[in-house]
Amino acid sequence: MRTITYSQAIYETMREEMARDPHVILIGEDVGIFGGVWGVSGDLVKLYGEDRVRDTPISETAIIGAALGAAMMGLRPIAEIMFGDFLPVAGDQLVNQLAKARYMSGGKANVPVTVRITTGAPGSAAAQHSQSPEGWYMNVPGLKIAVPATPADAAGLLRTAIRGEDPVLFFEHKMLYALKGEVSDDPDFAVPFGQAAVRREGRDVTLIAIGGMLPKALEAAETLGVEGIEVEVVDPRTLVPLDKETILTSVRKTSRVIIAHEAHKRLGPGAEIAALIAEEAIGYLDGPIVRVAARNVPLPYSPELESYVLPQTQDIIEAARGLVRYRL
Amino acid sequence: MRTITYSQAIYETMREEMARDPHVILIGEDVGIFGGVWGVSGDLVKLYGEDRVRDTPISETAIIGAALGAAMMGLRPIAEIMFGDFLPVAGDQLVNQLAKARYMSGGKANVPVTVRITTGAPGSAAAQHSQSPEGWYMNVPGLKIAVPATPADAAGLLRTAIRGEDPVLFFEHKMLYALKGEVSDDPDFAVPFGQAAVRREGRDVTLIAIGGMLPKALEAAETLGVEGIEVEVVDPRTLVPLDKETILTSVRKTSRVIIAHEAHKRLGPGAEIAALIAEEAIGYLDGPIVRVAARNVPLPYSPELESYVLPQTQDIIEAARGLVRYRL
Amino acid sequence: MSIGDYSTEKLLRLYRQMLMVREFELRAINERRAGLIPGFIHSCVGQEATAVGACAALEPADVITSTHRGHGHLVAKGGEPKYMMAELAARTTGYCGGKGGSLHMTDFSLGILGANGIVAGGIPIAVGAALAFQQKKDGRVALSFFGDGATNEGAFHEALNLAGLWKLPVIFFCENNLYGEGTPQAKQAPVADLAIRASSYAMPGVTVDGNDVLAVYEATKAAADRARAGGGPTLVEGKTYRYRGHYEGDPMVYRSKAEMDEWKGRDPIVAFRTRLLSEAGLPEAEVAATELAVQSALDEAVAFAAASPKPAPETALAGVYGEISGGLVF
Amino acid sequence: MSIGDYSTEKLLRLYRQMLMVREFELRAINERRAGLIPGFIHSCVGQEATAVGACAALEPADVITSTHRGHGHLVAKGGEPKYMMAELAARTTGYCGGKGGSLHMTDFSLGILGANGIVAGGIPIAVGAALAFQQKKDGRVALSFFGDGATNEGAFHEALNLAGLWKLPVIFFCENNLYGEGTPQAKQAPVADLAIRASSYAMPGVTVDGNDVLAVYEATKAAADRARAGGGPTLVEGKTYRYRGHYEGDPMVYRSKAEMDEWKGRDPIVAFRTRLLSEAGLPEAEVAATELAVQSALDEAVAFAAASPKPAPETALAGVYGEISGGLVF
Ligand SMILES: Cc1ncc(C[n+]2csc(CCOP(=O)(O)OP(=O)(O)O)c2C)c(N)n1
Ligand SMILES: Cc1ncc(C[n+]2csc(CCOP(=O)(O)OP(=O)(O)O)c2C)c(N)n1
Ligand SMILES: [Mg+2]
Ligand SMILES: [Mg+2]
Repeated sequence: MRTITYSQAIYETMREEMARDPHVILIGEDVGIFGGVWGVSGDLVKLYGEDRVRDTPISETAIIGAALGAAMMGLRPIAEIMFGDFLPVAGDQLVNQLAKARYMSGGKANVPVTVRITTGAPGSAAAQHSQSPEGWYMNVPGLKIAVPATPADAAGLLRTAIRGEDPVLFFEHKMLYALKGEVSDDPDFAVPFGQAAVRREGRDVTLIAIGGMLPKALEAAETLGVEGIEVEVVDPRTLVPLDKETILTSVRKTSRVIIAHEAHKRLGPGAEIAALIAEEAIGYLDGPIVRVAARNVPLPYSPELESYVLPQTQDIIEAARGLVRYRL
Repeated sequence: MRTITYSQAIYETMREEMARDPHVILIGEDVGIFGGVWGVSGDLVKLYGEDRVRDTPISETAIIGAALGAAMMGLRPIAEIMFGDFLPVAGDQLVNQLAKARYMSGGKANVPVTVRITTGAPGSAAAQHSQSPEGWYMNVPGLKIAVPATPADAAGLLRTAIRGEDPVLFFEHKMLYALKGEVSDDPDFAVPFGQAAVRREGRDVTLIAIGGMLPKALEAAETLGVEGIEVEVVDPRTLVPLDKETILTSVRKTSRVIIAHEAHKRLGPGAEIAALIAEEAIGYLDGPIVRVAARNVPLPYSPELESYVLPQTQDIIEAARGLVRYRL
Repeated sequence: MSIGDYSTEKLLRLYRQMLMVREFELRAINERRAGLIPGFIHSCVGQEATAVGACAALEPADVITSTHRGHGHLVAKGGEPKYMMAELAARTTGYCGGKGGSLHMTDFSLGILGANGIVAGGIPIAVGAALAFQQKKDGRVALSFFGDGATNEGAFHEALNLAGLWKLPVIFFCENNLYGEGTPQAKQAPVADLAIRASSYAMPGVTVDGNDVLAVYEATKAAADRARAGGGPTLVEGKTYRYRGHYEGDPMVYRSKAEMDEWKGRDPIVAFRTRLLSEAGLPEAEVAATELAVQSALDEAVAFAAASPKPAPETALAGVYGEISGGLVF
Repeated sequence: MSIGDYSTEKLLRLYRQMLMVREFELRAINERRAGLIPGFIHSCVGQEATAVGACAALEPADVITSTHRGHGHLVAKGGEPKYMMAELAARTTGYCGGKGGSLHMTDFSLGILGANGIVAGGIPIAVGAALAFQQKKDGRVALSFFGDGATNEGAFHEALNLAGLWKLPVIFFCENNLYGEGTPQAKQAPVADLAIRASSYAMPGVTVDGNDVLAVYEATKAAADRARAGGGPTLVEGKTYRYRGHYEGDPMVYRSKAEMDEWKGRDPIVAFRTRLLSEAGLPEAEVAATELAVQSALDEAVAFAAASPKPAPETALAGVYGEISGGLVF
C-alpha cells in the first residue's frame, strides 16, 4: 500500500499499463508535452514517446473515432476528453459508433476504448466547464460508465477499463484529483465493474453518493452520526453496470434513501437509481426517495450563485434529518 | 374542427405560422424540393421560396448553430433533424450553445428555435435509425422538450414552440405520422407546455404514456377495462416542463403507476417521472412504480429481435395485471 | 496503364465483381418486394466501378469503412453474397446474425469494419484503423468510402486533418454521385470538385471518372502505394451516378429523366464489357460464363438466406458487451 | 492605404483600444490575484491588433462572436470596461449579471453575441446571424473570431461550408497565435497558413500580419465590403502571438524564451505607437493623454466592479427560459 493522490493513482495506472502492454496508447489534447491540462498524464510522453502518447488537434470527434478504429484493429487506446462538457462535440462517435460497434456487428467488434473525462465544477468555471455528464450516456446501451471516488478506485477501475474489451466512460472528478488515499502496490490490482462499495455502515438512512459527492456524503454522515442518525454511505463506483444488489440490500435495511450527485437533478443518474428502488424495493421504504443534486439551471459563474446551484453537504444533512422525521 | 393526420397537422401549422410571421423559416436536410424525407414539409418551398425554406448540406452542427444565431438576430427558425439518432452529431450546439445561450448572457439572449426531430423505431431500421432520444437532453437545463402524441397536440404544441422564446426539441414519432385525429380550425390554436392530458380516466392504475406509446397505452387500457381494471392514461405532452401536478393527482387517486416509453429503460424519461413520484407521492403508492420501456440494448435489425426489444401493448397489459395483484 | 497491361484474370475479376454488385442489389430489391427482406435498401446501382475499382487496389489485409450505400463495397472487399443476403433477410447466418442489416454489415476477417448509418460516421474510424497500422508498422492501409454529401460533415474535416497531420496510411474515397438524398451536390457545397478539399490537409487530391473501373483502380492504387510507403493519405474523388432512388421507394422528384438517361449511357458495366471484348480481346464466351456464374451464386445466396433460421427473440440481449457479468443491470 | 490616409481620430482610437485591451487584462490579472475576480482568465496580451483592427472594420450594427480569449474582442466592439470588470468580479452590474464570467460575456446592444467556452462554438452562430441579415437584407455583417486550433474542429468546417454555399455576409477571423493551449500549430494541422482552407468553401482566404493593426483593419474592411455587397464570406488569418500563458498560471513548458522574446520585439502596441509619432506625426502629448485616459477609465472600472453588489443566491434560478411558467418543474 502507498498513499497517493487520485491524480497520481490515475497517472501510475496508465504508466503501468503502458509498460505492461504495448497496445495501450494515450491520445488527447495536450496530453503530451503539456502533461495534460489537469497534469494527469505528466511525463508519459517522455517515457513512452510521441508515438504512444499523442497530442491531437482540437478535434473531439476525430479523437473518439480514431480510438474506436484503433481499438478494432487491436490497440487499447485511452482517449482523454479535457472537460466532460466537450463530450457532445464528439456526440455521434460516442453514441452511434463507439457504443454500438459491437452490437451492430453481431458481437464481433472488440472495442477496448477507455475515455478519460473530467467532470464536476472546479469553481467559477461557468456553464460550459462545470457540468457533470455522468448520466448523459446512461440511456445509450453499449457504454460502461465508471465514477471513481477514491484513489484506490481511480487506479482499480481504470485498470479494469484498460484491460477490458468494452468502451468505458471514465469520469474523473476535478475536485478529487488532490484527494489522498491508500492504493495497492499489486500491479494487477483491479476493481471489478458493477460492485458498489459500502463506505460507511449505518442503519437509519442509505446515502448513495456518486463520484465527487462521496467526500461530502461522508462529512454529512459524520455530522449526522453525532446527532444519532446512522447513515450508510454507498458508492456505486460504476453506473453502468450498476450494482443493484448492494443498493437494494442497504435500502431494505435502512428503509430510507438519499441519492446525491453533482449532476443536475432532472434525469441525472440519481433518477435511474431512484426509479430502480421504486421498482424493486418499494415495500421497504419508510419515506420518499430524496435526491440531492444540482438545481436545474446551467452552472453560473458567480461563486454565490454557483454554490446555491450545487448540492452541498448541508443539503444532505437536512435531507437526512427530514427523512428520519418523516412518517408515511 | 377537421380530421387530419399528425403529419398534416405539423405541415399545416408550419404553413400557417410561416404565412403569419415572415420571421419563421425552415432549414434542414431535404426539407425543400424533396418535401422532407418524411414528407412533412411538402410544398412549403413552393409556397415560401428557397429563401425561407432552405435545404442544407448534411451538416447538423451548422444547422443548429445557424438556427441559434439567426434566432438571436430576430428570426424564428424551425430546424429539422431527420432522425433523432443524428442529434449527437450536433451535440455541442444543442447542449452547450442553444440550451445555455440565454442563461450565460444573463437572460438577455432570446432563443426562439424549434428543432423538429423524428423519433422512434420505424421497423427494421436498426441501431442508428430507431432510437428515442426524448430523454437525452432532459439533464441539460435550458431546453424545452415536447412529445406530441395526437394530431391536435402536434399542431398545438408546435404553434406554442414556434411562437415561444425558448429552444424546443419537438419530437415527432414516425409511427404517428399517419395517425388521424381532430384538429381545431382556430389559427391561434395552441397547447401550452407543461399541461399533461388525461386521455382516459380510471381509478385502478395510472399509466403515463410518452409520445408513440400513447396508442399502445390506450389499446392496453381498452383490454384491461374489459377485465375490470380501470386505467387512467396520462399523456405528459411535454417532458420539460413536466406537469407534476396532473401526474401526482392521478397517482394519489390510483396508487399504482406504470410509465411507458419507447426509449431504453435505463435513464429514459420514465426514470425522472418515477423518481419524482417516489419523491413526492411515495405514501400513496400501493405497489412498485413499473416502467415499460425498450430493453437496454441497441435496436436490432431483425423484426423478431426488434419486437422483443421494444415495449409492446402486451407488456403494459401484463404490468397492469401484476400491479393490481401486488400486495405491499 | 492501358487495358492491355492487365491480366485476363484481373479484368474478369473486376467485371465479375461489378456484375455481382449490380445483380446482388437487383435481387435484393426483388426479394425485398417479395417479403424476404424487412429493412430498407439504399442501392448503388450505377456506381459499381468506384467500389470495385477502389477495393481492387487493396490487399486482403487492408480494411475499409463503408456507408449506408455499402453493398458494393462489401462485395468488392470479398464479402460473400450469401452472408450478405442472409443479413438482409435478418437471419442468424447473416454477417451480423440479423442484428445489423444493410446499414451495419461487418466482416473483420475480410477487413470490412462496417457499413454505417451515419453520414461520415465511418471516416474517423478508418483513420483510427490507420493509426493502429502506423503504430504496428504492419504495412496495412485503411480506405474509407463516403459520398459527396458526407464531405460537408464536421467528421470528414476532423478525420482528414488528423490523417494529414500524422501522415496515416489511409485513403479517403469520395463517391461523388452528385446528390445527397434529394439535394444536388451544388446545393450542398460551393465547390464542384471535392478533391480540392485535400489541400486543407496537405494531402494530394485527385478526381477521376468514377464510372471507369480502371481509372478508379489506378488512382486508388497510387494512393495505396503512397500510404504504404509512409507518404500519408490521399483524397480520391470518383464522379459517378446512382440510377435508382436514394432508397427504394424514393419518388425522385429532384432530378430529370434526361439527366438519368445521360448517365445510363455511360454505364460502368456495359462500357467495361465492351472494352473487354473489343480492346482486351476477351472471348465473349468467357464473359458470358462469368455472367452465368454470378447468377447462380445469387440463386444460391437467396436460397441460403431463405433457408436460414431467424434469430430467437432472447438473443437480442447478447452481444452488447464483450464481458458479460451475470445478474448486473445492463 | 498608407498611415497618412487615416484620420488622427481614427488612429488614436485604434491606439486607445489596443492599449485598453492590454491594460484591461493586466488589471484583471492583478485583480484576480487580489481576490476580486474568482474565475480563470485567458488573456490576449500580445494579440491586441487582431481584435482591434478587425472590429474597426465593422459598423456598430454588425455583430461578432468571440472566444475564450475574448476580452480584446469585447473592448474593440465597444464593450465598456466597467461592465466587463464587473462581470469578471461576478457582480450584478456585469454584462451577464455575474452568470457568465469571462467566457460568456455578451452585449446584444453592441452586437456582441457572446464569448464562448467551446473552441469553434461561436462560428456556426455567426453564420446564423449572417443568415438572418441576408434574409432581412439589412446590410449587416457578422464576424466570428476564433483561434488556429479552432480550425480543426468540425464546427469550423460545417460553418464555413454553409456560409460559402449561401454567400452569407460573414467574416471568419482566425487569430493564429501559433498555439492551441500547449500544442503548437504545426502539431495541430499540416498546413502553415490556415487561410488556405478557404479554398474548400470557394471563398477568398487571406493571411495578414496580425500584429499590424492597419493591415488587419484593411483586410477585414475588404472582407466586410465584399460581404455587404453580396459577395459572400472571407476567411482572414492574422498571425500573432500571445505573451502570457494559455490561462493565468500556465507554466508554459511548451515554448522557448527565445521565441517569446522574438515576438515581444514585434509588439503591436509599441510598434503602432512608434508609427503614430514618426510616420503619422502625432504629438507625443496627445498619445500620452490617451494613455492616461485609459488608466483612469480602468481605475473607474475596478472601483465600479468592487462597489457593485454580488447577486443574491436565489437569482441563480432566473433567466433559464424566456417564458416562466410558475410552479412547473424546470
Ligand atoms: C449524420 C446524418 N445525417 C443525415 C443522414 C440521412 N442521410 C442518409 S444518406 C444521406 C445522403 C448522403 O449523401 P452522400 O454522402 O452524397 O451519399 P449517397 O447517399 O449519395 O451515396 C442522408 C442525408 C444520416 N444518415 N446521417
Ligand atoms: C471543444 C473544446 N475542446 C477543447 C477545449 C479546451 N481548450 C480551450 S482553449 C483551447 C485552445 C484553443 O486554441 P486556439 O483555437 O488556437 O485559440 P487560442 O487559445 O490560441 O486563442 C482548448 C484546447 C475547449 N474549450 N473546447
Ligand atoms: Mg451522394
Ligand atoms: Mg491559438
